[in-house]
Amino acid sequence: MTVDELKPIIEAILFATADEPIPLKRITEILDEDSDEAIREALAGLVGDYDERAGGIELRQIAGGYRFSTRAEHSEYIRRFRKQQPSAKLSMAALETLAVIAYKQPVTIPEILEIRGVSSSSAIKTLLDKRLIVAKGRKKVVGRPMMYGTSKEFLIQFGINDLTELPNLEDFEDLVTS
Amino acid sequence: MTVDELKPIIEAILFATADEPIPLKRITEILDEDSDEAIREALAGLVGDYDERAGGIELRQIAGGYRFSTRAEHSEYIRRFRKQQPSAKLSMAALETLAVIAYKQPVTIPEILEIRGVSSSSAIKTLLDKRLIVAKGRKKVVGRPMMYGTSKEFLIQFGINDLTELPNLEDFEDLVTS
Amino acid sequence: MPRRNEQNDHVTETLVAEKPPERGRGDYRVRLEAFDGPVDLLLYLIKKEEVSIYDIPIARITEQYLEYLRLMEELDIAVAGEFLVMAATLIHIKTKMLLPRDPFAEAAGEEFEDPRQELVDRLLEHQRYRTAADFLYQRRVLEGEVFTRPVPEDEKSNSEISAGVFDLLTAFRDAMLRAQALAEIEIARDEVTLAQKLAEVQAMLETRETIDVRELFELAGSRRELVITFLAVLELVKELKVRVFQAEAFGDIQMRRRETEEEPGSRADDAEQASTDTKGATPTQ
Repeated sequence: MTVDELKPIIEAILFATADEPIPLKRITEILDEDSDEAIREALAGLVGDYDERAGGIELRQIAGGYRFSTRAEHSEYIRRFRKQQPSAKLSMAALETLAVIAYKQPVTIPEILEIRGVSSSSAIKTLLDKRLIVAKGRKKVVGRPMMYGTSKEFLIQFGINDLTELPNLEDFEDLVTS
Repeated sequence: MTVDELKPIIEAILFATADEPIPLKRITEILDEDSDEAIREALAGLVGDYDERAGGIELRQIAGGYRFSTRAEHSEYIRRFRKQQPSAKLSMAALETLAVIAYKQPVTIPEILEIRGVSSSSAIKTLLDKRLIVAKGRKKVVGRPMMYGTSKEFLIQFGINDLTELPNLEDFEDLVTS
Repeated sequence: MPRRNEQNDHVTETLVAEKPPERGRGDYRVRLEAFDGPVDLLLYLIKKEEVSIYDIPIARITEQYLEYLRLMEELDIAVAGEFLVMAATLIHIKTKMLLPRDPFAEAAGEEFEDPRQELVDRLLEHQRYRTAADFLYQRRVLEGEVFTRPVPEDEKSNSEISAGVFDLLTAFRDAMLRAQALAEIEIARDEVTLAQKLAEVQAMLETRETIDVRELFELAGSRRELVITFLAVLELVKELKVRVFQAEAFGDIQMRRRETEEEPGSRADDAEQASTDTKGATPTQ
């Protein structure tokens, strides 16, 4: 291939592979029909192109390989962006705890323990932080443990109007038995 | 900031957020001192720049957001590099069910049955497992059946920006009769 | 039965072979058990007979349709109710086609309605969705050739998932099933005594400075063992052998050996003492 044909291919490879710097050798292994000379030239060309553009991305030689990265001067915006990112994501433990709370509410921590078989306090903290659950008063039993239920935010994030819209085991069976 | 000053910043943000499509709104929230107009223009400029370069990367609108990705024509090399298999195929039944859901959403299981003429529950389960569809609340009819619609993951996996991009169902008629 | 299977395979093959190449794209070509619903079969017959979907020779197609049903029955392929409903519909249309048109209705200027109309509409709709499915198939294949920048490892490591309501239901069901499984294990399991548990925990403390209490609870195979673990922890705290603390509010509870209790002699004593106490829930001392 010509250097101009190689450039987009190498660019795509460097972009789509993980964060680690890619050594020249790995690229020449993939493009084994092309000369090392041409590949080296294409890489130099790409580095030059990105320098010239002076955009938000640069292609740098680092730790013996090539890697795309953002420029230091924009780090502030990226940091701001990451912070603002709403994370609707939950760990499996948190999701399961949320599920128990959603279906069994109002429910206390010992009751959740009984169902899940494992302590759920850190999951509960996560769910409280994300405002997916709220405290619903204390249960009138020994020790008066706090009861938890799902919040309005929970309805919003899971796209349902009210708790009756949660799927039940019947809906589930509709799907498995066919 | 000017559009030319905004471009590298937005480019850096989109690059750093990896595989997630970023909606315009989230960018305007970060760059809150800049006009939406200027940001929109900068984004359009970036899309245009990458198109013109015809390099290994493009900036696309997908699932209601902007996202960098490689071009289909270089997939062969990237796959070689990543040693990655293409994603699992969907069965014809699952694809047909997905088509019905995509065009008729929100739609219930009995409604899908009526259109397809066969029970589609196992296909629906597959689609739920693959996160291509989501529950969309219950229909206010007898039995309150669950309604289903397509997910953001559907848009991403099928390379669609929003549902209005789907061709009209009526347009398929030409293909049918021809 | 092997013989039947053989036969089955053979006929499936024939069906496949007969299928028009238009649908023959290897991957989603065939459901092994013949047809995906009656409409599917009907469309196949129309194509095979090379007749117009707008002018279906209903008698001929009905006959063929019924023949296929018989074939499926013969091969012991379960014929779903939907297939029979369609058979009834076809026969009904065929009968209506045989009736002479109502001359009065025609004279009154009423438009003649083709008995096949509803069926044709359904077939067309089905076709449209099939083409839409084809379209989706192509989109997905194409999109599969596009790669994005992978998320850096450090962001991915806390393996989070974004969930929908059905994920909630699944998670809930899993937890309930697990709780049930635990109850079953409980019956089968040899019962652990408090003394054994105490010794076990103390042995763990020998090798590790800090133990996550939750981790201890997770080791418990039954509710009873859970309770005993809990009592063992209480006991250790009471005897000032360990200190429990939380790094943050709602954080996991950690347990650490008290360094002042480090004299080897006393620990051996305790272990002995504990082992004498076999089944009491409230040990002496």
